[in-house]
Amino acid sequence: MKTSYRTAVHDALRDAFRDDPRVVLMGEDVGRYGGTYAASKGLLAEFGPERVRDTPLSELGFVGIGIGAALNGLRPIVEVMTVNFSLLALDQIVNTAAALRHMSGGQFSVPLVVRMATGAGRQLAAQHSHSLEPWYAHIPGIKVVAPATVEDAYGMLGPALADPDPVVIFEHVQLYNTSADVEALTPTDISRAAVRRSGTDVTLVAYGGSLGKALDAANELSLAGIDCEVIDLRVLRPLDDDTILESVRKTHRAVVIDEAWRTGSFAAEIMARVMEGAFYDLDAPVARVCSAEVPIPYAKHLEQAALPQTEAIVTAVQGLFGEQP
Amino acid sequence: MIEFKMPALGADMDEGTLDEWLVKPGDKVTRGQIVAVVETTKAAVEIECWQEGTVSELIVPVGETVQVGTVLATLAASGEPAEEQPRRRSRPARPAKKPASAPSGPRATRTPPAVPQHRRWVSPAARRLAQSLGVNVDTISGTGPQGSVIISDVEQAADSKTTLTKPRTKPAASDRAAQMRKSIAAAMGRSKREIPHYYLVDEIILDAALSWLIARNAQRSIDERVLPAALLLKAVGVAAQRFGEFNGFWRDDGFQPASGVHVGVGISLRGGGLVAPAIHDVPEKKLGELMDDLSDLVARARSFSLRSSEMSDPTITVTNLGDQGVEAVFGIIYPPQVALVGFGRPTQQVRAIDGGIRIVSAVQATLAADHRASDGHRGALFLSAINELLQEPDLLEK
Amino acid sequence: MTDTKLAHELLSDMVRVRRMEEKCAELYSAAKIRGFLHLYVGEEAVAAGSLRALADDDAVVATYREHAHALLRGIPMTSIMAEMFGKQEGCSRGRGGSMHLFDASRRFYGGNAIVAGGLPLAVGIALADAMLQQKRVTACYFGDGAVAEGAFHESLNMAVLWNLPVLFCCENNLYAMGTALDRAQSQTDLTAKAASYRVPTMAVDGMDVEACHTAAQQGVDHVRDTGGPFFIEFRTYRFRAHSMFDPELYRDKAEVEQWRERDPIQLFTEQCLLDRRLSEADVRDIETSAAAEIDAAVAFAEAGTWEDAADLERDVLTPASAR
Amino acid sequence: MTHEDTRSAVMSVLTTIAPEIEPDDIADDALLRDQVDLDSMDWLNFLRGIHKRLHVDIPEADYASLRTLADVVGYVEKSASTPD
Repeated sequence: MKTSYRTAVHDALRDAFRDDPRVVLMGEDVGRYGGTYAASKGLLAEFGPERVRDTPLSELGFVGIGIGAALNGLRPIVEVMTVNFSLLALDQIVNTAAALRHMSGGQFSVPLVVRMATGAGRQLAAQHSHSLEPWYAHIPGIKVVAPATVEDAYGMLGPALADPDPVVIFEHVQLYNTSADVEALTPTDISRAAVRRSGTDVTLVAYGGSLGKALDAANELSLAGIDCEVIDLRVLRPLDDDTILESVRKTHRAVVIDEAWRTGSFAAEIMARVMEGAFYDLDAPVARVCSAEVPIPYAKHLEQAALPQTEAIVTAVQGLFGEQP
Repeated sequence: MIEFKMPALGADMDEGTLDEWLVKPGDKVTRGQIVAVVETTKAAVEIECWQEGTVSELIVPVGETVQVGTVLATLAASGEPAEEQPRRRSRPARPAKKPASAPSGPRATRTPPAVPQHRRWVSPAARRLAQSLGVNVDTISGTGPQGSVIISDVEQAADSKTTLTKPRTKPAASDRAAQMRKSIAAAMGRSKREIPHYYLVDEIILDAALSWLIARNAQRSIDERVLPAALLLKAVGVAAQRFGEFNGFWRDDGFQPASGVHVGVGISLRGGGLVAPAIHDVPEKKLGELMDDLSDLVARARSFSLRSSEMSDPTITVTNLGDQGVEAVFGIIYPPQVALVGFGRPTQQVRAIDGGIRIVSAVQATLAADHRASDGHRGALFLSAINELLQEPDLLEK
Repeated sequence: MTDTKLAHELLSDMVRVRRMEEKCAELYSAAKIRGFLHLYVGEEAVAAGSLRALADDDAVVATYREHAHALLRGIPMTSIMAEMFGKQEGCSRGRGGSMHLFDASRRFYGGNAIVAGGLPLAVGIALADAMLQQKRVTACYFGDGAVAEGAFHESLNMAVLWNLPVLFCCENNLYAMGTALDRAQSQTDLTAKAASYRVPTMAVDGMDVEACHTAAQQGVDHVRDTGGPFFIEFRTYRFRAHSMFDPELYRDKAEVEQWRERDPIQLFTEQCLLDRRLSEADVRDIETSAAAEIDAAVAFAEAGTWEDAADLERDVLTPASAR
Repeated sequence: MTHEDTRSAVMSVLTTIAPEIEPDDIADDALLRDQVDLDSMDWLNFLRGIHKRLHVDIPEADYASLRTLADVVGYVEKSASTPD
């Protein structure tokens, strides 16, 4: 059965509401409007305004309220419209949610889930399009996940809610309309990376919105005789080094694809870990494909030029091979 | 332009593997300076350069196995201009074994053309694989990005190597023993095929020599004591100086006398095999000096670290199998030398001397000589001369 | 509770806080306590009067000037002192320090060192209580500086919008660090600001412990009765510097002296002696027992142990064993 | 220095000269030359090693008395106990 990413997110929310009365959803226009990306459509009608709470435009306030509610027995899911807006709530996420357990000597945990949209591709320009999830992945005390598939869009919410610590979920805007044949949606995990395509010649490491591009590049490269292994990171924090290193030790080459900017990027982190853990297995320098270092522009051709594209991935992979594939 | 070639370190050496360069382009080389280490079937040998100049180019890279006579490097003789090229400065100069005589400021902007601008690009994985397969990455061409050497290049090289060439890594002990066996076989086979040996024996009474030695050693600490072997060596050396036809080489259908007397000493190696490296200028050395040289040489031979001149320079060989308990040894000449003196085990003998019967210590001295270069008559005189020298050991002291 | 007993307890609470804070200043100078140290000297009446109005299962969210609140909510002085020493016997295992005292068992949600950072948290705690039908109050303390933060406005707005049981306790000591209220606020009547969110408000003399108590009791009653928020502005003053390293360039010594004349402990002691609720002996007893408690706390902290640095990364995420 | 120390020091010198031997295979009372392949140069180096390591200078005249490992160890112990 064809299921869209949007439906998967929606169903995950609905099932979470059904399974656990402590679950509440808070955010801007999650109720009457049905969610900016329509992920919570119909939930207000089914579960009522107590549990599906439209908030004022107070990101700092309602994320902090989510933290307080999580501390005191609820299982809140807080939706922030886009990662750009989440900067208004960054204080509560970093200074409170992530730190509370530690600075209280382990007395309090914050079982909070924060969902937000990330990424570019819809001509939303420089204040709605960025990929700042690496900033969150920098912070100890929270978990950061990026479901890239329909299965994970559904499957990660359950374990995220069950987790005693704050989990931030990044849903790439370009994924909501994607769909896949899925027999049944079931909980997955929020701990391991996944090999989405196995191959022998080079490891492509991607997550979120870049996974599809990496898989497209892998298909294209297979025609040229280069057999790519594609890893979907799924979890940006804590990072599953083992899956990455195991793959690189097999393929001896790696290209990291990250829609965030290159400087100080998550791609850089992956590359560093490959150097640390698999240096002597490398047969070529590790390469990366990131966004151009500009605020994402509005014009379609410029926006596309700024983002990692399949062709750029193909070129980067080919660059790791010399005369022969 | 001077060509520095892979030296022939012995008749049994056909090729050598360059283990290490101890100089780099631009280095000044003085006569006798050790410039490289070459792995032979017998040992890793330090190779001296006998010409002065400035290294222009290292032609044979580390790890490559080349035939004797192959040009390893070129040197510009003093005064001869080296080819101009900006010297790269990014890489720190490798520390020289000896303090560099060059000024410490910026070096002359001279370098040979063949030196690449960066270290060979080899992927970390390829480098590691090459090491485990014994492949020299410097000799294989890279097909990776920017011409780097990658795993598949190493694998290919390893495949062709196993069919074409010998392993280039330092041979393991058992490996080395097998290789040495082969080269001894080649050299001794050639010797027996080519050299018409004749053999002479003489009994040398050692009473004078041994009692002189005991008295000498008794006054000295253990580090200064001298073994009879050193005395025998000195006697052979001095005699060979007088009998030039036993000291030299048979080459190109003719005898070439050697200018100095460099006595090759047969040293058996633990675990099998044998080398006969030279002690230089034996007649000129004091006995103590000779003993030190001998001791040092044995140690180095057994740890496989000999110098090229020691391997290639012997002009005559002494073999001393006395310790093994045999009475006499009839040796095979080490080509292209023309003579080999052997000593057996000193034994107590009853001898009629000056009309009386005495018990003496005697040793069987033998001479194996190349009949193309000398005759039995001269051989007998040569052996007698050794005998006489050993009767007046104090003359051998200085 | 008899007047005498209440008076005794109110004075005792203030004296315990005052003497503990003075001891902290001394220990800071002796380098036993490090980091930032914000003392409550001068403001004791607020915590002593207001916290008394709370029930045991109510929640408290406090600021980085929270030693008094922690102590008067029942966290033993020993574990507070050990925390400031950085010892693992501290109420936050030495991970928090002076600004981050916590106690889950007493629903003390900590010293929060982000100005106004505690307000959304308090509203969220109250939201959970409301949704889970717990008739509990969350008292949220913050200073006048917090009123300038967006979190203040967002929190008040949502607390009223969603009718949540929060007692907002604004400890207005007139300075946000070194910035006087009238240099930071267009409207210096903070109750007026709060009232704009349609929260019932009250302003009270923060140097009068009985007034603080009465006001807080009214506020708590209101919250418990209506399930909605209440806002109290405690007008108080800190006698000491903002933190230990503060030369106080921003206010006149004369101003401080003027406020010191309204020292809440002195005022209340004089009042109680005058109306004979307390005797001189009572006051001496209070001082003596506070001194003993402090001595014991310091000894406990001194004897405390350092956590093994090998455990550095514990308590970042919940260990699998605790899930 | 205990007897065992001396013995192990002597053994250590011996294994330096003849690295192929297994120390456990050396019997104390069997003739050393039957157990280890030592020529006169090795023997001299062995005694030089003992001199260097244990500061015992063995005169040539005493060489003949040193036939077993026990002889050598005993000799060293005796020399060590009598001042030079």
